[in-house]
This record gives sequence, structure tokens and C-alpha cells, in this order.
Amino acid sequence: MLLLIVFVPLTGAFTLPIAGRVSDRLRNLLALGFVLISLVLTAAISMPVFSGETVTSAAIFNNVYNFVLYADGLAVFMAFVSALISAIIIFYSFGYISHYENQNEYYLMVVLFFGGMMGLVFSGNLIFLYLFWEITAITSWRLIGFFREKQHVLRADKAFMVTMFGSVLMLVGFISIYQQTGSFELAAIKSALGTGHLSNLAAALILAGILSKSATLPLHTWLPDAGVAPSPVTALLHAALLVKIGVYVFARLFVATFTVDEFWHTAVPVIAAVSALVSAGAAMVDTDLKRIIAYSTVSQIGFIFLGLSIGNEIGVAGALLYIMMHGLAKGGLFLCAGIVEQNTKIKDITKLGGLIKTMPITAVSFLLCAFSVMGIPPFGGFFSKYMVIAGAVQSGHLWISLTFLVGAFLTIIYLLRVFNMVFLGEVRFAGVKEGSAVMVISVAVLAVLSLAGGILIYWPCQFVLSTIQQLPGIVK
Amino acid sequence: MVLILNIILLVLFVVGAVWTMMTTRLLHSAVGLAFTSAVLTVLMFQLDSPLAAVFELSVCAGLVSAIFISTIMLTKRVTAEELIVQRKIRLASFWFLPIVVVAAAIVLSLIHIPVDFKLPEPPVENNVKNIMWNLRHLDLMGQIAILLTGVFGVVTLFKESKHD
Amino acid sequence: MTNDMAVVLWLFGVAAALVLIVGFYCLIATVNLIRALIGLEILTKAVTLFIILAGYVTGRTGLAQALAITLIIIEVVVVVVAVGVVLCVFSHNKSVDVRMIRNVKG
Amino acid sequence: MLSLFVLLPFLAIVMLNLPLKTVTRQLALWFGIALSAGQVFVVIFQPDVFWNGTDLLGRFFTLRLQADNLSMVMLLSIGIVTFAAILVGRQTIADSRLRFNFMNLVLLSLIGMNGTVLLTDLFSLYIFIEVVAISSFILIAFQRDLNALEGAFKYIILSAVATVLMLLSVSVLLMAAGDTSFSSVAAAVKNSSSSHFVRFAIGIFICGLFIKGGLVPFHGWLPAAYSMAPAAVSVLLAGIVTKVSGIYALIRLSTSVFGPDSSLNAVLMIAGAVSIVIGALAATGQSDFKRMLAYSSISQVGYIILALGCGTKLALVGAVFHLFNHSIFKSLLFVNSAAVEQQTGTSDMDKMGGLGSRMPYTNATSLIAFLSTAGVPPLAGFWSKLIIVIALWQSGYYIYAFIAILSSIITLGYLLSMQRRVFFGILSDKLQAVREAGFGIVFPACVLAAITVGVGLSFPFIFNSFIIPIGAFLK
Repeated sequence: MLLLIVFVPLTGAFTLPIAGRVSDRLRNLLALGFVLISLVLTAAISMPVFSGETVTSAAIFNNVYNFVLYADGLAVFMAFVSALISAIIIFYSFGYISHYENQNEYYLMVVLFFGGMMGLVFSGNLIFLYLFWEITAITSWRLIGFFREKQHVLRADKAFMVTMFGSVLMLVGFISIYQQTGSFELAAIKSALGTGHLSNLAAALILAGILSKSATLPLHTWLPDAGVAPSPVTALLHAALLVKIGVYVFARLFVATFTVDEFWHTAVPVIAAVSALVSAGAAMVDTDLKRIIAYSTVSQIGFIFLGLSIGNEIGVAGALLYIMMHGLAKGGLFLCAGIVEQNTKIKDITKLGGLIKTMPITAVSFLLCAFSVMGIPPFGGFFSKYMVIAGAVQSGHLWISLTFLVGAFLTIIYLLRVFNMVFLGEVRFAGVKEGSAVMVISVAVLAVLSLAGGILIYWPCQFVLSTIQQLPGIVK
Repeated sequence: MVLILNIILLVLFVVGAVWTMMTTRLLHSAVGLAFTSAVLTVLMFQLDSPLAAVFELSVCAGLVSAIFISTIMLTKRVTAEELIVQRKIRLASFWFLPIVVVAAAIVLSLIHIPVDFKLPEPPVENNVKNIMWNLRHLDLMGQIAILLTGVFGVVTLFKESKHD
Repeated sequence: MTNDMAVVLWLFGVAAALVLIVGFYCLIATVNLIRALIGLEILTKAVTLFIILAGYVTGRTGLAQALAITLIIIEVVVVVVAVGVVLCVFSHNKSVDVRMIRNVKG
Repeated sequence: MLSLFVLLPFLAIVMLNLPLKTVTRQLALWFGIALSAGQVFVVIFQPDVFWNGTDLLGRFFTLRLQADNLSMVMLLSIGIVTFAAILVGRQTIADSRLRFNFMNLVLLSLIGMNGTVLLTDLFSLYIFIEVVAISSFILIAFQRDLNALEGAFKYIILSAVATVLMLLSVSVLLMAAGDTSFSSVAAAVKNSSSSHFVRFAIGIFICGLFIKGGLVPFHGWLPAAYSMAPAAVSVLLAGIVTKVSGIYALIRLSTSVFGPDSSLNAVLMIAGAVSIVIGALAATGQSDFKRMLAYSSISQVGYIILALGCGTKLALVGAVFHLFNHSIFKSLLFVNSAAVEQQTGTSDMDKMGGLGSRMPYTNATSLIAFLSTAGVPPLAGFWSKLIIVIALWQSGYYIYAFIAILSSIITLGYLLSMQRRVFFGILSDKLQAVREAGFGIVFPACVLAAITVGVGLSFPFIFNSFIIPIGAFLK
């Protein structure tokens, strides 16, 4: 079952260019189909997992390179969220990407990316975790450079280099774990470490990898630059999946598997706080629509790190909720930005205005998603943000919590500024149409889900709470 | 007596090499090489290696020098003025070769590094023909391959191609 | 090792080492392709002497001669091929000066 | 019947040059393909008849050959790369007479390479390395392009210097051991390990091999030779020739003849690390496709030497595995460069761009090769680098491990810029007419790419059954 979840998209991706030769429609449907299969299977697997079991499927080769897939609550939660958002984004792509060349490559890479993501989420062996991690890096490199312009390709290279830099450091960290414990398998590492700490060197190296992938200060610069990619890609990379990989691995390793030195419980929140503030500041002054949203992502990732690293129950629960809510809402924002960009050919917010008249649904969706990101009740974002900050206060990080409150306040300001400049004000264009039906439906769905996630907060909360029951290393 | 002869020969050997390098005309250089080779032949005789010595004489002193001389003939002849210029350039870069050699000779004669390993026992088989033809077949294979390579080298490099 | 043998080894060794120095010096200093080849030949002479010397000192003149003969044959082939290359260079730009063909960096 | 590895190509050359020119010119190609493919076949499937059959020829010749797992890996790489080079040569060399000579020379260098990896004698090693070297000189020069001639001449001079160093060392070792076979030299080295002469001899022999293998600081000839040689020849040179004549010999000698020895290992590690860094940095500044690949080769060879110097069993396995992988993906990159050069008429990367849409197969295979070179999973290059880094880390060489792993960032950097300038990006107007290269280039590229991907994907399966046993050559 787990094998299917991972390998249907991974191998299926390579059939897409062939299908694309037959017909575009077949290829599109196949792409969506692969993701949906994973989604359904993940849902199916969630039943036993949330009753407290874990599902493992492994290929044992009598050595350190055993291929182990392992599903616990955390993995299933993450997989479910990513599959859901990916499905919506692929659906949106049907409308968006049909105007451009190289569609075969696009679908190949997106589905491959998704497969890599699934593999990473379920991987129970550090080496394979690294392997899937790099698959996502390769695919995002191709996707960022999708339009092939020199500037774009340069930025794609930059993104690849920065994340690769982090990830090889992480690999060294893994190797030093291997030296410490004699295994790459998470379960074996867990038992070998027992109550001992991971060495600080290994922790620092792995953290470097995570920070580069999650675009946290000081390795964040690739993310705003990557905004040159097609909008569904930006949504996929920046909002839903790529940056969350780092967060997920952080949760997987530092919360679910090892205990680390006390030092990191202070250091990571500080890094996160600085990152959240600086990028919020950058978002205040930038004028490129997608860059602003990207900086906002960097800022919000800080909140997630805060929640995970303080390590008490409410903080971690908040962070997991945050992953979900932010994925939905930020995905929605990027997709809205995509519609605006495609129909007006402009990304500079100072040159836009009054679009609410011509694109009402997009505008409303944008506003709803923005509310969720800002943390306005009763949207989903409110609860997660509240829980993270409450967790931080509870654990005694008062100053850091205050910093994050400032960050949250800045978020409200810059998102309202964007909305004001793009959708309100005088009409600057004539003849701008609403996006195509497929695209508008996608953003509307994301907006509604953001809202629903807040109103029906009970269900996601249950989901998350049963997840964190399985995590050790949480200060109760 | 033999020792003095050896020393004279060795000095000739070194001087021949230096002279080969120092002359300006390439032709003289090639002749110098042949001379050095001939001295080496005699040295080999002195070291109880007659067969290799004959080879050295016929192949190196004879064949290789012939190859060099014909090559030098095939390439451009230098005029007298060019020769003077060349001599200047050569002197600029070569004038301290003899000094280096003499200095090295003095240094090497002064420091005496003892042979600090044990020499092996005398061999069972010491006949060149037996060793070459019965014991080192692989080397023979290699030699044949090298000769063949040489043949193809001549075929590809020397044959005039159409567009030249 | 007898005393005579040690003297022979030392004398011949020093002379061959000097010739090696001459050869290397030539390779570094010369600008002429043919002279570089002659330098190579000088080097090979020194090495041949070393091998014969090794055979003489250890009483393995048979083996050493076999090796020396092989070495001489290989040397000739190398020279022939190298001369071929030099002539090809000459037919291109009518010069055997290294500096003339230094249009490739590196 | 090990002797067949040397004798069959020999026989093929003799048959090809019988006075039946019209027939043999047609056949030459197929002889080469059959021989190299046959070599791959017998190494992979290990047919009993071949390996254990009575050696008829052995009754006439005493060739003293010996095959262990290291030789097997080398024979396999030799077979694969020669196969690719022959196909590329068929496609890129227009003149039929030249093509015939090319085939003969490739067969000769096949003799040389097979001999080198099988023999057990120091002096024979010199002879066979020389066979490979001389045939490479001619192969580089045989189209008489001026730049190629210069590359060839540089190679001749430096290679001859290497030869002189090696022979000097052989003469000293002959004095100490009384023989030149590996076993007696190893015994002599062990007996008089503190002797200055023996240490000096080992040192200059290693220097000679460094020159042959193109390691920093003796790498001067390598970029010129690689980048100026005709396309098919660069595949052969970069893929296998320098690996066999330099790196294989280093592995063989430093593990079982001169060593294992701690100071030798230290020298190897330093040379390896310096080569990795310098090669990678130099590659960053290149604008010529093949030159960049040549510098990249220096850098990758550095990994092998670094692991060799580390000296643990795991490290040596990693070194040999990386040697195999490197010969596959580097020859793949050179096959790609041949395709690009043939189709666009230049190897200057600044004049290219966006070729990916015109040459889909070349694009895809070069992507695979480049990711494998940079050590990105799940391709073969990643696993060998991983083994090397793990081995370094376990032996406590943390600094070297960091150098190795951070250099893969530089590798990624310059190869990304290669991808950007050649394949990715927007197609310029001048290149609109470019088409995919012919079958003779695309087919070997696909085969090599398939090997890289296949080895990479099946690594966990083959790790215990194939890769660890490589280490059996250690005593």
C-alpha cells in the first residue's frame, strides 16, 4: 500500500510524456489520476494509523541501505495535506499551463515532484529520505526554469545550488549520525540513541539542510527569486510542498526521532523569529506581487519552526495545523496571483488596481485566503497561529512570542496593502477578463477550504492531536 | 685501468649530452645524440651487456639519428641571420646548463648515499635469449603491439591527405 | 656487494643522474619541438643506462638486457610517432617553434 | 583463457589487414563492436567455458595474466566505453580510410588496456601503458587538426616524462628485488621499507602515474588533449584511457605492491583533495564544452585518489565503484558533446542555447550524466560518492570529507551553467535548424545513460552482492 502511494506517481510520471504524444487531455487526466490515487490510498491508510498503529513496508537487503517506508500519524497527515493541495494545483494547471510550450515536461516534473514528496514523507531511512529530497530539488529546478529565459534559468540554478548546498551538509550530518548509531534507519537510530542526545555537529549540519530547503534566513534568497516560475509551480513550491519539506523533516527528525541538546530549543526559535521579522519587512517594501507572497511564506515558515522547536504539545499541534492551513491559503494566494498575472501580464502591484470589478471571484478568494494567512478568526490560520504563540508563551519564550506577534501584525499590513493596490482603487485596465473556469474553481475551492478549516476546526484538530500522540520528545 | 677507462667514457657520455643540448644547429644536435648513443654502447659493453649494446648502436645511434636528421632536413632550413638570433635566444635560456651540470656533479660526488637495501641472490637463469623468448612472452606481445601501432602511426601521420 | 661493485654503481649512477638533469633541463627550456624530442632521447639514454646498471650490479644482465632491448624498441616507435606529429605541425604553419602553436591556452 | 583478452584483438587486427581492403573496411567496425560487446558479455555473465576452459594458447605462451575483481570491473568499463567510442567514431569520422585506421588503433589500445589490467609485472605494465599511450597519441592527432596536434604533442612529452620516471623507479626496484614481477617487488619493498632508495623509487613511480592520470599538479596536458581530440577519441580518452593507464595502476600498485603504506596514503589523499578542488574551480571558468568536461574529469579522478588514500576497505570499494561510474558518465558527457559539436559545428558554449528542445535524447542523457557527476541521487555517481564520504568520515578524515562533499556543490555549479548555456534556455535563431544527432551517437548515449540509471536505482540490491565483493582484491 505504501509502496503504491509512492511509486504510482514516481513511475507514472514517466508515462506522461508518452501519453502527451497521444493526446493532451489523456496526459492531464493521467497526471491528476496519479495524484488522486495517492490521495485516496493515503486516506485509506489513515484509518489504521490513527487508531494508533504504524504501517511499515520494507525491502531488506541485509545492510544499511534497506528501503523502508514507514507511516505514522505525522507522515499520513503530511501526505494527506500535500496530496490534497497537489491535486488542486494540477487541476488549476489544466487551465494555466495550456498556453505554453513544454507541457509534457511540466506534467512529468510536477508529478515526479509529488512522488518525491510522498517518498520523502514516508521514508524510514535517512539515505532514501535524502534521495527523495534531491528528487524534489531536481524537479523544482526544471520547473523554476520552465520559461527558459536566461534570467529564469539563472534563478533556477541558484535555487538548486542553495538547496543542494544545504542538503549535502545535511547528508554529512546523516553520515555522522550513521557513525554514532551504526544505521541509517530511523527506527534503529531511535533505539540506538535511546535517551542520549544527537551530537551537536550532526544537528547543526542537518539544520542547515532544513533551513535551506525551507528558505529560512540566511538561506532564503532563492525563494523570492523562484517566483519567475509558472504560478502553479510557485504555489506548489512555495506554498504547499517544497518549503514544507524542510519543516516536515525537522518534525520527523528532531521531534519524532531524536532528542537534541537543549541549546537548539532556544536557537531555532531565535533563527525563526529573525527570519519571520526580516522577511515580513521585505514583504512590506517589495512591489512584485509574487515576491511579496513569497516573502510572506518565508515569514510564515518561521511560525511553523517556532511551533515545532519549542517542543510542547500545543506548539507542535499548532505547527502541524499551520502546515495545513498555510498550505491551503498560500496556495490560494499564489494561484490568484497567477490568474492576475496571466490576464494582465503585469506583476508590479503599483501598476495594478481595481481588478475586483472584473475578477470578482478571484478577488474574493484572494481576500479569504489572505485572511487565513493573517490569522483573522474564524479562518483556519487564526487557530494555528494562536496555538503556536500560545505554545511559545507556555514554554516561557516570552520575548520570542512578542516578536512573532509583531510579525503577525506586519503580515496583516502587507497583505491588506497588496489587496488594496491590486484589487481596489481605480480601474486601470479595460477588457481584463476573469480567469478560465478551471482556474477560478481551483482558487475558490482553496478559499472555501481555508474558511472551512477554521469553522470546522474540530476535525483538523482531532487529526493533529492523534498525530502528536505518537511523537516522543514532546514536553507534556 | 678499467676504472679510468670507465670514468673517461662516463665523462664523454655527459659531455656528449650537454653538447647535444647546447649546439644551436639542430643537425649538430642530432649528431651529438648519435655520439652520446655510441658512448652508451661502449658503456653497455663494459657492463657485460653486449646484446643490448648492439641494439643500442644499431637502433639508437643508427635509426633514430637517421630519423632525426631526415626530419630536420624536411623542416625549414635556417638562414645565417636567423641562426645568430637563435643563438642569442638559446644562450639566454641555456647558458647555465653547464653550470647546473657541474654543480650537480660536485654535489652528487660529495654526498655519498649508501645503498641501504639488501641485494637479491644471484639468479637461476641469466641468458638473454632464454629470458626474452621463454619467460617474457607478454613483453613480446607488447612489443609487437607497439610496432603495429608504430606502423599505423606512420600510415596515418605521414601519408599525404588529399586536402593538405 | 663488493667494493669494486659499489664504486661502479656510484660512478655510473652519478653520470646517469647528470644526463637525466640535462634532459629535464632541455625539456623545460627549449622552444623547439624537435629539440624537445632530442631531450626525450637523452632522458631515455640515461634510463637505459640505469637499467643495465641495475642488471650488472645484481648479476642479472640477462634480464636487464631483455628489458633494455624492449625499451629501445618502444623508444623508436615513440620517436617515429612524435616526429610524425611534428611534421604535421610543420606542414600546417611552417615552423617547429612551440610558441607558434601556443594558440591553445592551458 | 585470460590470454584471449589480449590475443583476440590482436588476431582481429591481423585479419583486418590482410590484403582484402574492400571487404575488411566493411568488417572493421563489426570486429570492434563484437570484441567489445563480447568482453562485456563474458565479464557480466561469467561463462564457465571462457574463464575455466583449458587455455589452448597457454600451452604456447606463458603470459602470466591474472584476473581478480578489480580487473573484472576494469574489463567491464573498458568494454563498455570502447563500444561507445567505436559507435561514435563510425558516426563522426567521414573519411572511410581514416575510419579504418581509427578502428585499428582502437583495437590496439584495447590490447593495451586489457593487458594493463590483467598483467602482473612492473615492466610489462610499462609496456602496455605505452601501447595505450602511443595509440592515443596517434588517435588524437590523426585528423591532423592543428590544435589536436598540439594536444597530442603535449601529451607525448608529458607522457614520456612519466615513462622516464617510471622506468627509473623500475631500475631501482630491479636492483632491490632482482625481478620486476609484482610479488617479488612487493616482497622487496616490505623487506627494505626504510630504504631511501626504495622510497624514492616508489615516489617517482607514483609521480609518473599522477602524470598519466592527469592529477594536479601534473594535469597540464589533459585539458588540451581531451578537448582537441576528435569526438570519438575524447570519449575513449576521457572514459577509459587515463583511468586504466593512470588510476588503475595507482590502485593496483598502492594497494598490493608498494603499500599499504601510511605516508604514501597521506600523499595520495592530499593529491586527491587538491585535484578535486582545483579541477572543479578550473572547470567553472571554461566556456568550451569539452574543456570544461576535461577539468571536471580531473576533479572526479581526485575523488578516486582521495578514497584510495583513505585506505580502508570500504574506501577502496568506493574508489573502484567511482572509477567505474566515472568512466560511464564521463564518456556519456563526451558522447553528448560529440553530438552537440557535430550538429552545431562548435564546442563553444556561448554560441549555443536551448538545444534541449531540438535534441531531446541528448538533452535527457546529458541531464542524467550531469546529475550523476554532481552526485545527485538516485544516480550511480551519488552512491559511489556516498560510500567514499562515509569511508572518509569513519576513518576520521572530517576535513577531507567536507572538501569532497562541498566540491560537489562546485561541480553542480559548473555543470548547471553548462546545462544552462547548452540545453536549457531559449533557442537562438541561428540554431533553429539543429536536429538530433544520428543513431551512432544517440544509441551509445542511451546505453550509457541506462547503465548510470540502472546501477543507481538497483544500488541497494547490488550493494552486498556486487559492490562489496570488489574489495576482494585486497590481501
